[in-house]
Amino acid sequence: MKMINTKVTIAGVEWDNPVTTASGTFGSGMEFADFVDLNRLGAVTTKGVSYVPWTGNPVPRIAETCSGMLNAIGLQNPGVEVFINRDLPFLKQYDTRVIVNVCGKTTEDYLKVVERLSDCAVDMLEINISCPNVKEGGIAFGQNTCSVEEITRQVKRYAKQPVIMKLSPNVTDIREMAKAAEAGGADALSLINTLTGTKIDIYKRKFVLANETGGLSGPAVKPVALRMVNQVARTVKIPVIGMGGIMTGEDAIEFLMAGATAVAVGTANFRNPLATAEVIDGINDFLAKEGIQDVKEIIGCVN
Amino acid sequence: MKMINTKVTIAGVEWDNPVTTASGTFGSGMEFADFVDLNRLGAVTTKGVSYVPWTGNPVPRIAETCSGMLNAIGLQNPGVEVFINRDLPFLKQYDTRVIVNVCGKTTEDYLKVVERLSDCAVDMLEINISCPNVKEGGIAFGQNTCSVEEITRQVKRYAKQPVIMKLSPNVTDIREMAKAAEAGGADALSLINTLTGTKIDIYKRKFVLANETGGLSGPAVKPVALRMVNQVARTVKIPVIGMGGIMTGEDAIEFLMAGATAVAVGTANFRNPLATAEVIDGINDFLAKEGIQDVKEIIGCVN
Amino acid sequence: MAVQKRARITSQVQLAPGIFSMWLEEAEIAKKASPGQFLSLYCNSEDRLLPRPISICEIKEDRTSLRLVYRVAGKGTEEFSKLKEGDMIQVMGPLGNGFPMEKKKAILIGGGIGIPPMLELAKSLDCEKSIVLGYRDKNTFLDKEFLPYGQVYLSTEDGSLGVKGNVIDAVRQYAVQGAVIYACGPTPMLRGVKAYALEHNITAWMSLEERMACGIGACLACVCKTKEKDHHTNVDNTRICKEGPVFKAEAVEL
Amino acid sequence: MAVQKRARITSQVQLAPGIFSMWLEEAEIAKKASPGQFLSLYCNSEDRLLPRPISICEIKEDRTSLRLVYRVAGKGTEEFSKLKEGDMIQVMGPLGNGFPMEKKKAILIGGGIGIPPMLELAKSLDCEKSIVLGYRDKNTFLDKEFLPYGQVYLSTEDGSLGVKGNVIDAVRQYAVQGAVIYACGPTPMLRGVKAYALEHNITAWMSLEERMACGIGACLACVCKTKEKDHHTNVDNTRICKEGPVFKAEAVEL
Ligand SMILES: Cc1cc2nc3c(=O)[nH]c(=O)nc-3n(C[C@H](O)[C@H](O)[C@H](O)COP(=O)(O)OP(=O)(O)OC[C@H]3O[C@@H](n4cnc5c(N)ncnc54)[C@H](O)[C@@H]3O)c2cc1C
Ligand SMILES: Cc1cc2nc3c(=O)[nH]c(=O)nc-3n(C[C@H](O)[C@H](O)[C@H](O)COP(=O)(O)OP(=O)(O)OC[C@H]3O[C@@H](n4cnc5c(N)ncnc54)[C@H](O)[C@@H]3O)c2cc1C
Ligand SMILES: Cc1cc2nc3c(=O)[nH]c(=O)nc-3n(C[C@H](O)[C@H](O)[C@H](O)COP(=O)(O)O)c2cc1C
Ligand SMILES: Cc1cc2nc3c(=O)[nH]c(=O)nc-3n(C[C@H](O)[C@H](O)[C@H](O)COP(=O)(O)O)c2cc1C
Ligand code: FES
Ligand code: FES
Repeated sequence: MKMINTKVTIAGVEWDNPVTTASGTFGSGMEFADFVDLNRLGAVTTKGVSYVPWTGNPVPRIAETCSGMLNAIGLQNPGVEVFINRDLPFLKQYDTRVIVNVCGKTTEDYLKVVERLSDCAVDMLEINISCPNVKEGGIAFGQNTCSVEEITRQVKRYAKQPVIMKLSPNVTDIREMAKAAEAGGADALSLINTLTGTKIDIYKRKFVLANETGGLSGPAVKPVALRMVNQVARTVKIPVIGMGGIMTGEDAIEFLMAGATAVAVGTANFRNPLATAEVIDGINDFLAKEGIQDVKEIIGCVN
Repeated sequence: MKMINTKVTIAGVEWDNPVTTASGTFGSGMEFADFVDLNRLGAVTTKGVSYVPWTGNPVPRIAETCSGMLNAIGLQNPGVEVFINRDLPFLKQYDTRVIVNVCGKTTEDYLKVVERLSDCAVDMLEINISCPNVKEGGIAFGQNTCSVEEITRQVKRYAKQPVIMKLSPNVTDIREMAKAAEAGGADALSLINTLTGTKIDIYKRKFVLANETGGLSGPAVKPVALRMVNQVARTVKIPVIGMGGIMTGEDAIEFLMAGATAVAVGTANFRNPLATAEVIDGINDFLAKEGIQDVKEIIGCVN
Repeated sequence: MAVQKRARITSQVQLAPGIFSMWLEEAEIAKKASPGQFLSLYCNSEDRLLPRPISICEIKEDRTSLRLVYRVAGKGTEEFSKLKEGDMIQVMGPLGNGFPMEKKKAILIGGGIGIPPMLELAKSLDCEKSIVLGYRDKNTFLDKEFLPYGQVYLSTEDGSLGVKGNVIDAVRQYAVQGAVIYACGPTPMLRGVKAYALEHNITAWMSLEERMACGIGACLACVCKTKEKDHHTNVDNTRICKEGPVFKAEAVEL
Repeated sequence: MAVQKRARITSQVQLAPGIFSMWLEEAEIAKKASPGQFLSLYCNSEDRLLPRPISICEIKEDRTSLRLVYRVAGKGTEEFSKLKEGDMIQVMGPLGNGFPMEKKKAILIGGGIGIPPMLELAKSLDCEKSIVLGYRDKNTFLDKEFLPYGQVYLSTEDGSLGVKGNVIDAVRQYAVQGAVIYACGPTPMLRGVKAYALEHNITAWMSLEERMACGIGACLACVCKTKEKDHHTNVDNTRICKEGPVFKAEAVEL
């Protein structure tokens, strides 16, 4: 049997396989390194990094829902300096691509992080313009074509690494946002971020989350994510990283067939710390079973 | 123990209890009458009715997803004449409110159905401007504030019954749509209709649904539905009928606490033909257990 | 009238790789059931919402129990296959119309997982019967159980047993005769049966499949195209779960 | 280092209404475990994604098994309570820091479902111990099992056993003495313990609770506010699952 080729190239960056982690579900990899060999991952995408440290939202920050979860972490992070001095050196020990997820409250915030990272050993930047959990956490940018295009253009001016714009699913037409990011010069797109939702504790008569609303993720959202990834992949020429509810290799294959060049595993990490490795194994098994030599053969094959 | 009052009034129409059926999941009640005493329901909301018969989409029309399902029935229905001559007389045997869900491809289509029903024994009209499964099935109306307001205004001109506008969740800001419907003269709102999603058969390398995409419903969407119902209830003065993933009395209570005056049970009917009755029982049990005398006390209590 | 019940599993055995036979104790449904009708089986997993339609394979003579024979096709049937004697399962039924009982020399044709409903039909039909069963390979199931009810002919795709080919190849090769055909199996097989019946000008009743949500005629998920306008839908398609699953071949498009 | 394993349930018994005791056979986790640490338990239901954190109540002397005592609080713990001897459950552990073992006269305070982790602590602490257990009413659990390890004092909210009131009422009424406090229980109780410790100028270690997603320090779901900037988060909150669940009273805000 021939070796199966799982390599994919996104905006000129080659990954060993099409699997990364969804930002915010894997920290900077440190804690999961006890469970998964990080060398196996196509890329590690970090938790959102801002210029100064962010405290995040009050607790409770999460709630479980049917086949999903709500989170309102509020982009807590130690700030870009700690990230560069502690987390990045840790990640560089491994043979995997490093994607830093960037968040900000204002355009300047984003640009300062992007500029600070420009000479660091970071392979790609993912710009989170879609976090629904902090008032100025980017979703304002992500729900309007003009501001999507504008912030993309600005970020591209400062970025030395390829730029992935991460899109919000809380919009009427995701294709418009994708086109705006492409027009602004984005090198790739990732989607979906979480769908805004809520849960009520009927005995306490109040919202479960301190923040009232949170972002829905997990298998519950997979059909919506898959639809949006397919719409976007049919609309733009730049590559798409698909995510939303991927638990298994089969789920990942669905996203690849829908047109994603790579996928990210998020909430699944909480259910199973080995999820990323199992998704990679599952993709390989599927390709072997179906006699497919190169994963690129199936990308977008339903279209 | 005092009797618990579960009566609610929506746009001047009193329901015995706040539970109706979600359009399209209960036919015109006929098939479910073998399982549930229709007299027990606050109201029966019918499958979408158009002016002429509609054939709907090719099969497969449905697919199961984690804690949810996709449907692309395509609003198949026998047309308003058959509805009036066969389904309506059937429903009038029961002591329950009758809400007719109206669909159309053009504004004129909607108006013809509304006009035809104006002298019929129908208690309320629900205008579906949010079906994602037929090209002209209303979603075009439901994703734009101007057209929401305009179609509401037109329908109100012809309708003799109170008008409920049914909103699509596939929008950036549901509050804008709600305000537009209110401005157009809607008497009440119902939400959510289904979220557009898809599923791929990785072995056949094609979409599971003949229509490629379908509408996601069931417990998977409940957090999104609850968030939107809460947003809308805080925004408009007209009453809201909440739906999306209600399986139990507890789920219904969440929607009432979020601000819905009534709720609809949809996908749950497929899992359990007795679901509507069990939701009503569950609401009563909760109110009794918590010592609440009138269901109206909890409506919107989280706000 | 169909009912929804929690039924006790009184036996579960594997007949062939991936093929299971399950007996359910449910007298109320068994009393009303007839061959060609089906049950909706519900998963215990709360994340799998939709019922799985499974045909009635046998009704115990005392009308207390029902037999289902099914193939593990996905997560739902996999879950069913793991249930053990004594476990409970939520079921609704009997659903659908079932086969009409004509008193003519009959040919019963079952292909693959379309074979199970033919067994109760074979037991119930009071006439001379030929039974044609099509399998993929020598991993057959149920075939011996048909022997008391008529002449049994086999076909296998790989030729390992009976005629090599499909059920129609077997019908032709053995020159099986009859005045009415009853058939259940995959759509390509049913197309072949329909063509054969037209060619020989005999009535064919066939049981169709489609994905179902309600199982009782309310949601319009499970339609098939019809030649004429359907009395209920008022358009040219009909509900398989309610007006079917058994239709006269010429009435439906495959 | 924590591991994820499929563990066999070797016993499951009900101790009081809604309170269950379960022994898990899992040597690798048991070998590394210490009192005050916890496990993440995963549901078999695929629609319940998040782990349930449950404290280690006892570690078998031969380090092959762990005991968990838990209250049925929702759907996950209800599912656990239905598992039987021989069933398997997915677990991860040991997680968190556990209690530090000071060699001072100790007061162990447990309230309600905060009592279980005190049992292994009582067994492990090599010093004089007073044990104060608070319950809602006379439906107590585990209290007799503490008797070998020190003087046991009880409080109940309704006064049906021991001191009427909370654990601090019992500490005051019996004038329980000690140089260090270990506590686990509901937040209002911990607030009382913290105030008492401050008042008497003694160290108090307390085990906190918060909703968790990863259980291993990656997601920042489970933070509590800290007095000083945390070394890891670089802000004034800290991860309960990783730096905790046991904290020095004065270091955290309740
Ligand atoms: C009237 C009727 C009678 C049937 N009788 C039998 C029988 O006796 N024995 C048997 O093995 N199979 C029978 N089938 C097919 C059986 O319903 C499917 O194999 C089964 O639903 C697959 O469920 P799953 O969860 O294992 O598969 P999944 O693919 O996980 O199911 C996902 C969804 O698709 C539906 N689905 C998938 N395949 C089919 C199918 N072929 N037909 C209808 N729905 C499908 C499921 O019900 C479920 O809602 C019958 C189908 C119909 C319509
Ligand atoms: C470090 C730690 C140790 C614990 N030790 C024990 C113990 O030994 N015995 C015991 O009975 N309970 C203990 N708990 C509480 C226990 O985790 C919850 O009661 C349990 O998770 C409830 O799950 P459920 O599915 O029954 O409830 P549901 O309300 O259905 O759970 C929904 C979600 O909320 C989470 N959740 C609900 N309540 C709590 C809570 N109090 N703390 C954390 N998460 C919660 C669940 O984990 C789940 O993700 C501990 C909690 C923590 C944080
Ligand atoms: C706890 C949690 C934290 C998250 N934090 C971030 C974040 O910091 N930046 C970001 O772009 N997305 C964040 N996300 C969104 C995920 O990266 C991902 O887009 C989403 O969860 C959908 O994928 P999933 O269903 O596989 O989890 C977070 C999600 C979760 C569940
Ligand atoms: C099979 C099916 C058919 C539906 N048909 C209609 C329809 O005809 N008109 C309409 O307004 N909504 C229709 N809906 C949407 C439901 O009325 C409801 O808004 C949605 O399913 C969310 O509720 P649920 O999660 O409880 O099902 C349909 C939903 C399903 C699942
Ligand atoms: S499955 Fe609903 S109409 Fe047949
Ligand atoms: S639960 Fe994820 S950091 Fe504690």
